[in-house]
Amino acid sequence: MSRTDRFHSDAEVQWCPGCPNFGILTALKKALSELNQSPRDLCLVSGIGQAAKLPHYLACNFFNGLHGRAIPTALGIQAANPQLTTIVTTGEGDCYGEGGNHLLHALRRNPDLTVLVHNNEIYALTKGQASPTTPVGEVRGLHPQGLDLTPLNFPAIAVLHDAALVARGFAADPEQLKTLLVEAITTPGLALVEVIQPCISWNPHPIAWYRERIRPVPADHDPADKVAALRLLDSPEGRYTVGLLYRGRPRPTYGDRFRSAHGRHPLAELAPPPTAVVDQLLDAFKRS
Amino acid sequence: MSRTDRFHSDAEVQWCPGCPNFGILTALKKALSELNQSPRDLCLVSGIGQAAKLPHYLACNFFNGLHGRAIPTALGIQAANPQLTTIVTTGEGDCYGEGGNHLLHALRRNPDLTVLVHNNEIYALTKGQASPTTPVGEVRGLHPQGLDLTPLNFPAIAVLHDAALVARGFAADPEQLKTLLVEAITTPGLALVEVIQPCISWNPHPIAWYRERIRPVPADHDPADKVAALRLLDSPEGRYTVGLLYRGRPRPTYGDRFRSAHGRHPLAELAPPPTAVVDQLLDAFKRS
Amino acid sequence: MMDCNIVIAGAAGEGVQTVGEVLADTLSALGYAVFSWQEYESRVRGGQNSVAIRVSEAPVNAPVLEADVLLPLNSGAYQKYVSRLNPGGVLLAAEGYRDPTLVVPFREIATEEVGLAIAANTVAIGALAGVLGIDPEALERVLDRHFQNKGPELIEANRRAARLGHERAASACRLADACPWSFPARDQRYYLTAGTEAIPIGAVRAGCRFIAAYPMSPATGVIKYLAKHGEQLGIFVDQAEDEIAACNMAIGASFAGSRAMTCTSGGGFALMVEAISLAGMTETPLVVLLAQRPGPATGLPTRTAQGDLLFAVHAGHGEFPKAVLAPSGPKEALHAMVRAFNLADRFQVPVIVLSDQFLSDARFSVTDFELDKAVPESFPADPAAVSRYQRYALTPDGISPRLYPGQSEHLVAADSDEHDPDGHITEDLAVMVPAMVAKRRRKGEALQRAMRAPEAYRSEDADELFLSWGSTRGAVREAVDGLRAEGRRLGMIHFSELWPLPEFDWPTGKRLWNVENNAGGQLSSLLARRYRLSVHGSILAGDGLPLTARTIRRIYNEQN
Amino acid sequence: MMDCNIVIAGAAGEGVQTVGEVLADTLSALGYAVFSWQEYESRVRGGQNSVAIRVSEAPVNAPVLEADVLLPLNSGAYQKYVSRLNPGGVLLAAEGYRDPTLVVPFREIATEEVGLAIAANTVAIGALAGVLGIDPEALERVLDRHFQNKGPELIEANRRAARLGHERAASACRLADACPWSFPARDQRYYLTAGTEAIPIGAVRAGCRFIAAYPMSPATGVIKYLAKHGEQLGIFVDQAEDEIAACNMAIGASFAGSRAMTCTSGGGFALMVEAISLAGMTETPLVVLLAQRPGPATGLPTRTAQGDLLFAVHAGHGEFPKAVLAPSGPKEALHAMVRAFNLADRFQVPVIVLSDQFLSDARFSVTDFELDKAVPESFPADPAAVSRYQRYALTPDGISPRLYPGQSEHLVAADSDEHDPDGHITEDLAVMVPAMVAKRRRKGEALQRAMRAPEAYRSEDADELFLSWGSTRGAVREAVDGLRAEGRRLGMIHFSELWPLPEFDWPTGKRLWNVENNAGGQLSSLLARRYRLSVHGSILAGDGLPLTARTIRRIYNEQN
Ligand SMILES: Cc1ncc(C[n+]2csc(CCOP(=O)(O)OP(=O)(O)O)c2C)c(N)n1
Ligand SMILES: Cc1ncc(C[n+]2csc(CCOP(=O)(O)OP(=O)(O)O)c2C)c(N)n1
Ligand code: SF4
Ligand code: SF4
Ligand SMILES: [Mg+2]
Ligand SMILES: [Mg+2]
Repeated sequence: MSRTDRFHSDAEVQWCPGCPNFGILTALKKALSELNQSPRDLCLVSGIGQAAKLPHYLACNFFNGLHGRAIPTALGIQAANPQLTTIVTTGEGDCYGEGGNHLLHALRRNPDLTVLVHNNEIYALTKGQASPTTPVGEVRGLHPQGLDLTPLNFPAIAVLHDAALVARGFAADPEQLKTLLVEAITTPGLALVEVIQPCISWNPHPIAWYRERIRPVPADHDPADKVAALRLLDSPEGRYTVGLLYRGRPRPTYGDRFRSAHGRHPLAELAPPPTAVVDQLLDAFKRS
Repeated sequence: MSRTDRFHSDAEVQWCPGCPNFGILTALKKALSELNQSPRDLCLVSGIGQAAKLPHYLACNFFNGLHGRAIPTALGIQAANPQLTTIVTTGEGDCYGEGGNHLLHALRRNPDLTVLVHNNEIYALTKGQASPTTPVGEVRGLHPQGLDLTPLNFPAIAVLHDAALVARGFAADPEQLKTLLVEAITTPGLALVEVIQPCISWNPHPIAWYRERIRPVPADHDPADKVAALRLLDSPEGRYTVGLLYRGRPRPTYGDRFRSAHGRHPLAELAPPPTAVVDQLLDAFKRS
Repeated sequence: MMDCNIVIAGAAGEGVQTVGEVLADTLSALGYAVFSWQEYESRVRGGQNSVAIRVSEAPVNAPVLEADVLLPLNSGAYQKYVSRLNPGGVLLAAEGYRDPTLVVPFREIATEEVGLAIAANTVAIGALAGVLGIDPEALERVLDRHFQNKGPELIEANRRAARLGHERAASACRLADACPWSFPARDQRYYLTAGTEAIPIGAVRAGCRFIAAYPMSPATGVIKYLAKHGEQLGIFVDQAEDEIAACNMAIGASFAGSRAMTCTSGGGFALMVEAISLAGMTETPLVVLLAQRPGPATGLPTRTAQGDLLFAVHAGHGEFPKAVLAPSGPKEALHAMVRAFNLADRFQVPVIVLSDQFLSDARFSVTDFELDKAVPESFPADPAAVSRYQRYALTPDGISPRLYPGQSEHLVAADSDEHDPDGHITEDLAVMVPAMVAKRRRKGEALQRAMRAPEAYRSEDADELFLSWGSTRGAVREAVDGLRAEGRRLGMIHFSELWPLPEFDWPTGKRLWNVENNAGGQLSSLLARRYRLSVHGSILAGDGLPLTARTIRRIYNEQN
Repeated sequence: MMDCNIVIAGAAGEGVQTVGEVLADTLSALGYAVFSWQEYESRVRGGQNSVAIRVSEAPVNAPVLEADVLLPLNSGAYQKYVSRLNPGGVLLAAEGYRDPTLVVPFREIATEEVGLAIAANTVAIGALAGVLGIDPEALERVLDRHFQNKGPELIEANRRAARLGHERAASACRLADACPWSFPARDQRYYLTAGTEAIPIGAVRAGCRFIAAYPMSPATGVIKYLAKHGEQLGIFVDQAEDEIAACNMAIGASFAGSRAMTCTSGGGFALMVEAISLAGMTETPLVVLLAQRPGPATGLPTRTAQGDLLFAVHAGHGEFPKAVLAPSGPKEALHAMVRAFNLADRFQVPVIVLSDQFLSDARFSVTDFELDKAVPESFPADPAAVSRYQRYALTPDGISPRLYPGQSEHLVAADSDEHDPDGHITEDLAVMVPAMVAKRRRKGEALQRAMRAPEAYRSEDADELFLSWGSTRGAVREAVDGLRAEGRRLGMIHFSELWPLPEFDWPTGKRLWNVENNAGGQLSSLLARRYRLSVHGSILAGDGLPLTARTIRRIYNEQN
């Protein structure tokens, strides 16, 4: 069995033929293979959307939960079993829209998660409505006069809050994406990897349109330079810049304190405390 | 009746005597008086928390809604009646915690709202738990070993997303706060005014501690300079910097397109459409 | 009576919907009562979906699974749907999947004879028309309109494609002597409308001026319709960041004097539950359209169910009055929306309107929408008549005068905490709190008196009654008629207004059956709660498809 | 039997709680069965709050409003609470609010005789002890512990303050011949525990390893307790950004194999409803502690109610099994938590445990927690016994083997969409969807069989039965006893396990009364739904205070 085959899943893929999500799936499988990840210790967590169907399409443990709620679910999984490689696969609607508050607050916790955001700038599964990254002016189902909301810049928010890693890839370039994913997965702490993923069913531009506009991070960009990363992301070219954008200084990750006291075993392996411990807790309520 | 008296409310104030929230209330009343605001055309919107009780304490229309949900409620009010001066009075728990997603997405809409965030760095009403701005290491009810989450920097997020105005005041300096509020209320678009409001019941530091640390925005700070504002807010001193931090370039505000077609009347004044209009909509479903 | 059911099946993106739409439009234009409904997978391409078009002279508006004519657009569709073909029914396809098949090679004809591969579906439409004996010119008129923005060349090509399909199918029919149908033009015109259109039009009729919602199948169509027409009609539309925002925005708009609504499905509704309680406490009118789909959780996003009745009735923490309506078809849906806004305004309560995917997507034939019976009523207070305004003044029926902020000198306060008549927070447990609890109860009792009794159908001489609600009405009526024809003395009691349930004189001595498209028998639970009623048997489904008369009859007969 | 109720009242921040706690601890240390409960406003300073301490020889654990001894700490407190003072009761205060008052000028004594103004409350505690005839040394031991971290000087000053208060009150009592009480040390020790402590200890007992919650009164104490002890006990605690996150985090942790819970009150629970449906669909064990307070919306944040029973039972869109428990006191709460985790694990369902502010804050005297009857049970599958693992394997009772990710070579999948046994999305409406719907129903039936029947109290020879649930148990029992003493043949049927309601042989021919601390009579609705039961009358409250036996008897007698 080849390394990528190890991740083969029998589930029928429900994406449109030719969807760039396939590129993301390929890149993820390759990255995991390169890391010698076993499906057994891998856990994918997703919400609802086209992107969120990904966990079905590779061999892994997975929790395909509610729209917008992948991150809290992943945090619970992380807390309960830090030995799992936990990856959130989500769409920008899932993660920046319905679930925006969770990503924001995940940045505070710095969990050892990779958050892989398939950004197709629309709500694809529900037929192409505007999402939090849809460009101003675009005509969408609920915006027949063109969108009059400005997009959210979550990669910049992540930089601002010292995320462990912020990167952007392009679904049609699985090789680079694989490299970024390897970095992201091996970086302790929260790694946000946004992927430009042009939807071929609802998006106004073909993949080639994106290919023309995509620029690598400037050669002299220092990922440790926060202001430079913010400047880049806030610039008009920022939207199409791919590569490693930012690497935050190492800081404690979610649950570190707990783990240093109790080890990295799954919580499932801890037996309920002996009766004596509970008796002791209760004894505090006997007055003398 | 003096100008501030016009805003007198009979409701019993439920804040602790000496709470800096009184300073915010004073500053707000002064700003409104200076602007010659009539209570009739004023609408305060709040969630739940100590801060969120403010609307009860001045004469105005108000909606004291759910914890975290002041902003969407205010958006609905704005949409229905843009002639009201709508101000959100909220705590940082209400607005950055439970309601974080709404502030984030309000930045996209640029509604003509002033969002006045009483930041006491804790959940005061529920007895002093950590909030999204509590400093790392502080011991709080649910963090007996000290907080291990980094704070959110919402003023910086607002700058990043080109808020119309971002300012910070100090509750113990109602004069400056009044000036900032006058600016904020008269600025079209979303104005975020964060106020340092040390809680005297649960906060570890006395007001004087804050007074020592508070610094005005540097004299040479250009509020139009986004990168400078981000740098300032991200710096260690940023937390205690007060004054006008940022002023975004003017851009359309929430509902502008609708208003340019339908005027600024309250929606309440529009009668239901005549039967003929409905008939016409239905006629589209008769095939020929 | 003529009654023909045509099923078109194929993958998402293959054109099933277009084929169905053109055929339905053509038959409707010819003066027939068309009923069409669709079922589809939750994906943008692939899978297998179907549209069923039932044609008759007078509206039946009830779904049938079994096909008189089946048109599968690919072999997978053939395999999945062939079992639905009635004995003696016609299989029309591009290939000879089985014998007999009326083979019309759509793609080949399109490529070789029309010179336009993408016209294959138009060939198929033409072929369908040929099978059904539809006048090709009637079809052409509909097609022309369909392609009107595509330029004369494409119009011409499609005409040609349709004609070729028609000819080929008609001659194949003649050869096989297999197609007994014909649809001569009739002097009748029905509205052919889906719930997802009638519901927003009802909101327009009611004077709704604000909608905020987050996309969720099968509710999205409602806000989409209003977005499309909102700019012109003066309806403020906001796609919210989440359902919590959507519901609180609608409450804000309503507080500020606008008729306001939101729409969603079960999962999104779950997120609105806290705000529904807020509307209850602040006494803010609110209309929530809850388009049901099978749960729990994400469930089957594009399927239908009646699984959220008890959830809707009990939505919200604490105790407060609310109303739950469940229209059965587009006409009732339009009326229910007006009724919902009227009830919400009159009693200052949240009103939940239950639809479902079936009602949303199915197109019903409606003779007359009777707009004169769906009239918006508002219940404004007169600012001049009030001296000291109290938003929550204690009144005999619990309904306080409602003004909106900025309307007059009177300041308007709303509070989610327990409050006094002025809207200020109270902790006066001795007097004020019980007074406010009692006020809300009185309002609930007044609301209950205003609710409408269920509809009775052939119930007078019945020995047995089917109890039903919402979108299953058509199927249940058809089942009643069918079983009557078999000699069973059956009737129907159908609920379109479900909460609070009004006083109702239950006929005694009849066997009761609840008929519901869910697995739990939720109506029967509600009737047990309200009337201590026990049913004799349950006819339940919950497989994601609409209930049909045939299914109802089968389950009934199995239990008899 | 001795039965004395002491009420201490004053503003928030004035020390009401401390005074009450020290007194309760002292009486408990002397071997008495103490029951104390508090009611307070939603503010940090000011307002008027009270603590009531009921003392007896054997546990009664039921609240009484009326005071035998009232200690108001300020004149507002006097005004608000004096009507509660029993005829012949003792008013102890710093001022002569009325005649007779036992006046002990706490502040003056503290300032002038102790030289420490803040010791005024200790003077008051001493005075209370004096009124009650409590041995000052017993009080001193408790006080010493209370001030143990404050240094010897403060300890000494407080001793002095207590002694001075004691002497002054005791001599005033003698003068007035007003204080009949004495509390000699007894050879008995009760646990004096509040729900907010027993609930998390129950979670610890059950083996809960993860809690995420967002602060909300009156639930915060549960996570606070676990946060305090979590580091030492190995319980992972997370204060979430909102309730939605909290509930989904708990589900994630549970999926990954940890016993996990969350806690909240009505408004926060409303936000969790979607995730409860998720737990239902993914069959993930989940325990949610719902500490009720009066709604709707924000309601009365620090008050008590039983207003969320129907909401909890019907929480979540779609149809799926869940359990709802409602313990009546700390001991039952500890047991209910263990039971909740056991049921959640065994049936792989969400379990909601209903408490309320009263149960959370009140301190009950418990003789023995009987930990041997509250034993965690787990239902793990054996990875080695499975060849091809299917998370949602179809089984006779609907319960599938549960493994956790990383546990073995078997991959574990969970899906919020309708799924096949492997956990993959299905749209197979013909076979798989009905199979999964039926699987969840079977599981619900199995769960129903496992639920416990209600408790019967003096019901056998009763003509009338009080039907009650949750935290009102103590008051209802006391009311039954009281009415029995008046010659009424009353009994009680008390529910601690509310959903699904098991088979139960209802005694016939008895008059039924539902007794609930809500305005809607929610239990009676549930019993009507489940058993077609009709009650003769309702004894309801819903003013934010706990139900007391006296209130129950009053309302009962009014209706007789
Ligand atoms: C609570 C809730 N609201 C709405 C939906 C409907 N819904 C499903 S996916 C989706 C949008 C997904 O967008 P995105 O995350 O960008 O994924 P994409 O399909 O574009 O890959 C929506 C709105 C839902 N399932 N649940
Ligand atoms: C849905 C919901 N969750 C939790 C609460 C409880 N709650 C009320 S106020 C509050 C925190 C308020 O913090 P903040 O906004 O900072 O206001 P402050 O009291 O500090 O002024 C919380 C958690 C609630 N009312 N509703
Ligand atoms: S709709 Fe778009 S995003 Fe979804 S599968 Fe198809 S191409 Fe991909
Ligand atoms: S608790 Fe703190 S924030 Fe609240 S009123 Fe008192 S001092 Fe002010
Ligand atoms: Mg997307
Ligand atoms: Mg705060």
